Amino acid sequence: APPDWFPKESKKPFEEIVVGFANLGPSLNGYAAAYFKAFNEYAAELGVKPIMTDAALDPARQADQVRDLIAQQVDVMIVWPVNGKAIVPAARQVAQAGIPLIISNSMIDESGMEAMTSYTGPDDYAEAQEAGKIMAAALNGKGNIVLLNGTPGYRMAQLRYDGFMEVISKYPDIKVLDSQPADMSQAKGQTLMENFITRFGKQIDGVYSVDSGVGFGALTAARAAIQEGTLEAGKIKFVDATMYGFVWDLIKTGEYYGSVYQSPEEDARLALRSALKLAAGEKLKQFEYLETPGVTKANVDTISRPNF
Amino acid sequence: MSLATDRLQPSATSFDGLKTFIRSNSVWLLALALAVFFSLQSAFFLTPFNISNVLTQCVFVGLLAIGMTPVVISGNIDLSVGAVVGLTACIVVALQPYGLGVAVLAALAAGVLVGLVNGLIVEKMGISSFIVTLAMMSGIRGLTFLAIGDISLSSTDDRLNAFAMLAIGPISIVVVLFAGLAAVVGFVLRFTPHGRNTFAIGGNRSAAVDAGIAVSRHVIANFALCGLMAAICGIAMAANLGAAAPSFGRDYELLAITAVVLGGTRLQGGKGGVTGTLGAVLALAILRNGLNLLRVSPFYIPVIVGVVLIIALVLDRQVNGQAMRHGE
Amino acid sequence: MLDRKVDEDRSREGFAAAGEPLMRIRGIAKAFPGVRALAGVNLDVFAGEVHALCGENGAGKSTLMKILAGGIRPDAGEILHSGAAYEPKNPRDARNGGVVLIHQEMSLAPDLSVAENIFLGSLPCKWNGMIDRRKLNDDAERALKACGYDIDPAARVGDLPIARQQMVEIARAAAFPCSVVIFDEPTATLTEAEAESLFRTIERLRKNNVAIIYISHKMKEIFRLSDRISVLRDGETQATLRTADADEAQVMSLMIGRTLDRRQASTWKFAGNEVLTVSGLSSPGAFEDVGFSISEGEILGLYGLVGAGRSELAEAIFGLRPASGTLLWRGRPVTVRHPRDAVALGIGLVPEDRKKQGLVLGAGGRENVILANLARLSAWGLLRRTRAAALYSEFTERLRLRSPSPTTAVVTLSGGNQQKVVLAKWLATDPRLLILDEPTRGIDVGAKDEVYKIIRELAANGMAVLLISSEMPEVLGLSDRIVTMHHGRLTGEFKGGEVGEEDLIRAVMSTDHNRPAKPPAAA
Amino acid sequence: MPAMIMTSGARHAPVIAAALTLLAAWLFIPQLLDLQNVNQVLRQMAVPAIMALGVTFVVIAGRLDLSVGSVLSCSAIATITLLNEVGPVAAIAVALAIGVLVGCLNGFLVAYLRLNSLIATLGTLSIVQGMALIYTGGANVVMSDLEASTWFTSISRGYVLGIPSPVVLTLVLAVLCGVLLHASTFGRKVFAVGGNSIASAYSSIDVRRTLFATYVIADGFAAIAGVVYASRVMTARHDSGVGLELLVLSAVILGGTSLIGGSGSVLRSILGIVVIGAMQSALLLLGFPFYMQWIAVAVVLIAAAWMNVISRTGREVA
Ligand SMILES: Nc1ncnc2c1ncn2[C@@H]1O[C@H](COP(=O)(O)OP(=O)(O)OP(=O)(O)O)[C@@H](O)[C@H]1O
Ligand SMILES: Nc1ncnc2c1ncn2[C@@H]1O[C@H](COP(=O)(O)OP(=O)(O)OP(=O)(O)O)[C@@H](O)[C@H]1O
Ligand SMILES: O[C@@H]1[C@@H](O)[C@H](O)OC[C@H]1O
Ligand SMILES: [Mg+2]
Ligand SMILES: [Mg+2]
Repeated sequence: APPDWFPKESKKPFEEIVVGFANLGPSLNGYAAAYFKAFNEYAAELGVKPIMTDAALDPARQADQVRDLIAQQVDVMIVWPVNGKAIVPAARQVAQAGIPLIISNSMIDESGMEAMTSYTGPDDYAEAQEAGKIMAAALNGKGNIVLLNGTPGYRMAQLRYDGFMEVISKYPDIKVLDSQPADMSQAKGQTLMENFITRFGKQIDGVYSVDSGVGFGALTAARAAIQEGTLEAGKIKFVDATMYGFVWDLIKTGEYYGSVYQSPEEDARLALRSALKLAAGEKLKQFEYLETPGVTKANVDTISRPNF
Repeated sequence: MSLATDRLQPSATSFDGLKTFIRSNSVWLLALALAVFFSLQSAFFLTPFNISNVLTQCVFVGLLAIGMTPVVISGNIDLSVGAVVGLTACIVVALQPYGLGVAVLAALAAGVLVGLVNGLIVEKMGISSFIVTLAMMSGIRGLTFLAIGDISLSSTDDRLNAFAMLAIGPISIVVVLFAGLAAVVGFVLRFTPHGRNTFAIGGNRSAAVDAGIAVSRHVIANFALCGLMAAICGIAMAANLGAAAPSFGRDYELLAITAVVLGGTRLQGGKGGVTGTLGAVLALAILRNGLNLLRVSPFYIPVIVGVVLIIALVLDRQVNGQAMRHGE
Repeated sequence: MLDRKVDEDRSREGFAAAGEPLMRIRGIAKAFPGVRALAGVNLDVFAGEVHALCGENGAGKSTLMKILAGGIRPDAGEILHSGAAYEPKNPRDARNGGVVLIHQEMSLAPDLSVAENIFLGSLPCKWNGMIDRRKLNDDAERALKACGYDIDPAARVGDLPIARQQMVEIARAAAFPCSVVIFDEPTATLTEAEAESLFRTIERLRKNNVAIIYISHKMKEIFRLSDRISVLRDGETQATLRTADADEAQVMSLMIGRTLDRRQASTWKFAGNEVLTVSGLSSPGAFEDVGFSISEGEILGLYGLVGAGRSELAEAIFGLRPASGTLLWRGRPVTVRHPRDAVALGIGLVPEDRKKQGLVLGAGGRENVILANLARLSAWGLLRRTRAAALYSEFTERLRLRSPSPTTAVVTLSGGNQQKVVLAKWLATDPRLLILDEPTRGIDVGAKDEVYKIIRELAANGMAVLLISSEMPEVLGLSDRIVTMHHGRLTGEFKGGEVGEEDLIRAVMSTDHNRPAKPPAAA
Repeated sequence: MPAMIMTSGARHAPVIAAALTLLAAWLFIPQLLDLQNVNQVLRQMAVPAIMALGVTFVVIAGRLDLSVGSVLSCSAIATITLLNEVGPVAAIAVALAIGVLVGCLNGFLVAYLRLNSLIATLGTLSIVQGMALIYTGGANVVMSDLEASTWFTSISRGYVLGIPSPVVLTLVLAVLCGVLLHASTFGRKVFAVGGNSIASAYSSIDVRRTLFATYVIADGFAAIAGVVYASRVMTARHDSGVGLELLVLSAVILGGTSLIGGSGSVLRSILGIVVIGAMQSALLLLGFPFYMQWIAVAVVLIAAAWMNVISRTGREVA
């Protein structure tokens, strides 16, 4: 039976709706993996069978896969773009085929916005602003920070940088020592941080990472340096823009300063639910944002621990 | 053919004929088998839209693989093509403000230039092409990122994307262009001195040198051609996606080489051709498309593709394999 | 009967080196790192003469010819061709200058057609840049016909048997207008009948006033063909003789700098026990129902024409090729599935193609010698280095190997010295049965004699030797017993010393000579 | 004589290049040779170094192994997931078994089925990584107790006699490999097979078994590297090792091991890794954008290969 939020007057019976999902691939990071797991579980729970494709982070392949889904005449399509700009022509083809389109998690470029029916997911810019505020508060508006950014070319990385810098640039006493791409990879975060420590040593007061995966890599590097006496314990404030479970633990203990809550389960469920509604013919808001509150030791207990 | 009678036997049995056919077209048979299988499994497979889809999906890897074929036949390899795709895609988009013509020409020139540099280093410095192009792959990628940054570029000139979206009936213009280029390269390999010399160089380089063939020139020309095809791929990708990023074409070199080898071109050189490469590109595209239509979980696709790759290699060894030396 | 023919051909007896030479070579020198290959060679070659070039392995013959053909540039010296300075920068230059080299090592592209190979480097084109296939095939057909070869110009070269490939190589000489043709050991892989047709080709070229330089280690050919003989030793010209005035002994002593002791070693044999008995041995497509036995101290010659299947038989005995049938080793049945099994029994094989099968060319001599002896040189899996070094010096000294050092890459050694490295490798395994497949192919008379001496000595010490050879004198001169093979079957058995050349030839030829015996090995 | 000196000089090109790179870098960036930074670089490079040890065998035998990166991922995933359940010893045993198993598969494909090693190992790369993807669903596997410090965590984070423990481990393994490759009869076989596999077979060497063994070694070492990785990073994913195969191959080439096979050494491969590590560190310390490393790797790779060519021609051809 259809869930109660499903429109009573649907264009198509609930059971017959085919959802196509062209995703960028779980290879992106732990968040994406948790998202897909949740998505599949939710689909099973609802009794719908989505057609999933994995672009393995290749924009050209993703465009091909979107066309594969058009060929299968899906009723509604979700796309998590590898590249917000490169998805535009394929998105237009989706629109031409009369298929409603949801862009999930990572925005499509402005130029393709008319092809998109609705966006669901985080507001990356706002999230980064939130992280910026946390960092500014952690440093009392004064100090040196290093930035560990996301995958080069991935739109989210840019937004997470711009939003953060918008806030930080209001504090003339906060200086950015350097910024390097950590590829959304923990190992890379660790390696880069080790080099930052050698280069800047005790100058570093704060580390902003694109998400907890990268941030935890940086923390691991700092721990080793603390053990060796190169750094003082507790001096560096670690902040990132998407909280993973293990960082939730560390915020509780105080070793990690703060992060931003963003739930892959909510993200996935929102996308699927919105897709089904669209297929039924319901009108949606153009932007359906997730709640992304900032998290520090002060409020960590009010937020449930992410399980990824 | 025997020790004493070298004339081709006209009275070859029909079984021999079949065998020869299978031998030179094994990968086409694989493509055919896959197509039959998937059309039985999915009603969508043989729809015009999907057929045109599969053909379109051949184009990018196909362009690279066609360009790579002469390079491999001459006994070399080019690992830098994926990076060239990223570079030229960025060039053709970034230079649009100077006019589309300028942008396209600059991208083509950049591809040829990289090819020439590859060829020159290989020939004049005597370094193995695997190493040279491995280095170039890393270097070009680095340069592109350094020049463009961690961003993607939107195509501002709509003509580029509009061209890519043109179609003749259900067949995309890009496919037609690709088919034309493949025919030209195939023709050059088979019917021109450059093509035959390419085979000679890969088959026995010192023989080619001794015969007075200007070996270096042919090798460099093949690298340049390969770079040109990679540039065309980069332009086509930027056109098709209406955007460009330095990361475009990542791992495509491996996909292209896989297609070349599956197509029956010998990695040591001297043997092969465009027809086989085309068949392999098609077979791989059908496989991916079909698995998709069958709703196979994306998690399983790398495993299936890997297994099919190995099975195809094993089968090729069975039909085409060198007489194996016992004990070796 | 061959000899009579030679006499008839002596119409050119009066060849006189008069007038201007077509090619004048003066003071040509060439050094490779560590080796002085040529140390000032002088040579005059006249139009219309066959000029034989003799010399030990490594004397510098091939190097000199490669210089003439544009493959290598000399360090010093000058060459005049028709009175003008001749400095080819590459083989194309040389060919344009009318100089064609038929290589010692096969120089063909296996995946191209016969015609394409003949005209490699100068394929005929149509106005539109396409190859003119018809002209190509017609011209090739003509060149092949001119040499008397019946080969399909459209056949893929890699599909041809090795001897036919050599013919394709030779046909190149007839395909181009040329003034100088160089043959570097062209008959090494040809049967005598095939060699005959080569000689006719050479005769035709000579009549067309072409200068021919002919390199060979086969004295008989040299005296049969040439007008003059030049001898090279250690990269220098020793002498140029008129063939009519010279004899073999003279040429040989010029080559090696001493007179050869050609006395036969003692022919006394003790009647040993049977070492290996082969019966009903078959390998589809190669040989069928082969049976023979060989005893301690015996040299068993296995004679046949190229393609008879002798190498395949050797490979089967050595575990390199699957075969059915029985092998008895000292009376006990054994199975040999891998060369390891063969070596464990005490069998060694010196293969016919030393570069492909015999040597790791990039490695040093010592490295090569230890390869078949690793099991014995191992202590707890580690290589016993001093033992290895000792083994190497013992056997290479015995064979008088000339190599700058134990680690010098064998690729830089001359053919004869390379062959000695292979021999050393197998002698070091202390085999009870040594199979020698064409052990003297491409090696000079001096080295040949040494090898013969070694073979006799080994047999005298009780080793059984299976000698596979296409050279009749070799088989006749060395073997205690001879079996002949034709089309994969044994066709006769003869006692050494009681058999003549005609008997052997009869045994390896038959009327169905042209019947296909087996599919060629894929290249 | 001068030619001889130049020749032997060129033969040691990688060593000289390493020394020069370090010297130059140190002149500009004094911190580079700070004990702490040296320790750090060495610690970081231990994982690729251990992989390079194994890959050297395959390359000397004239083949390639592109699957080592995915073996590392699998091994690290196995180590971390099993650590909590069955303890470190059993976890490591399973991880190593995975490496050996993949090595057997590769060895079977390349040695016994005689498939082209580049494409065949590309196939196994895809299969192994895909299996890891299926197993983890793409998620990070994370060590349950991130703050624990046990002997397992000290594999990569501890010290032995003041030297970082992964460096000690790498050195021990390098000595082992050095002995195996340069002093054992097996090593001679590996070189012979790479130099001329047909002649090796005629010399009674079991070519197939030798080749097979090189893959077991390469993938076994990749699995060891995976354990070290797990201990160092404490989390892993199906694609943790992506890209390492080419980094490691670059290091091996940089060390002067010829891709044609038949030549090379363990020491040189380690040097190749050190050069790359030092270079990366130097560029980062100088504040260059990350991509500069890619360009630098390209330049160094071609330069090293060229020196190698010069040294080879110096020995053989004019
Ligand atoms: N490319 C090379 N590098 C180093 N040394 C070489 C090279 N080519 C030839 N040599 C050396 O030069 C000398 C002359 O060799 P060359 O091949 O000319 O002898 P050859 O007279 O043709 O002998 P053979 O009768 O065995 O063919 C030998 O010592 C050989 O080892
Ligand atoms: N088509 C071919 N291409 C390459 N090599 C070939 C071809 N045919 C034969 N050969 C090689 O030529 C050599 C001689 O042929 P084969 O082994 O058939 O006869 P054989 O009785 O051993 O003769 P011989 O010992 O006199 O050469 C062998 O090494 C064989 O592998
Ligand atoms: O929004 C997501 C981010 O928060 C996560 O960490 O990585 C993937 C992103 O798309
Ligand atoms: Mg010679
Ligand atoms: Mg033979």
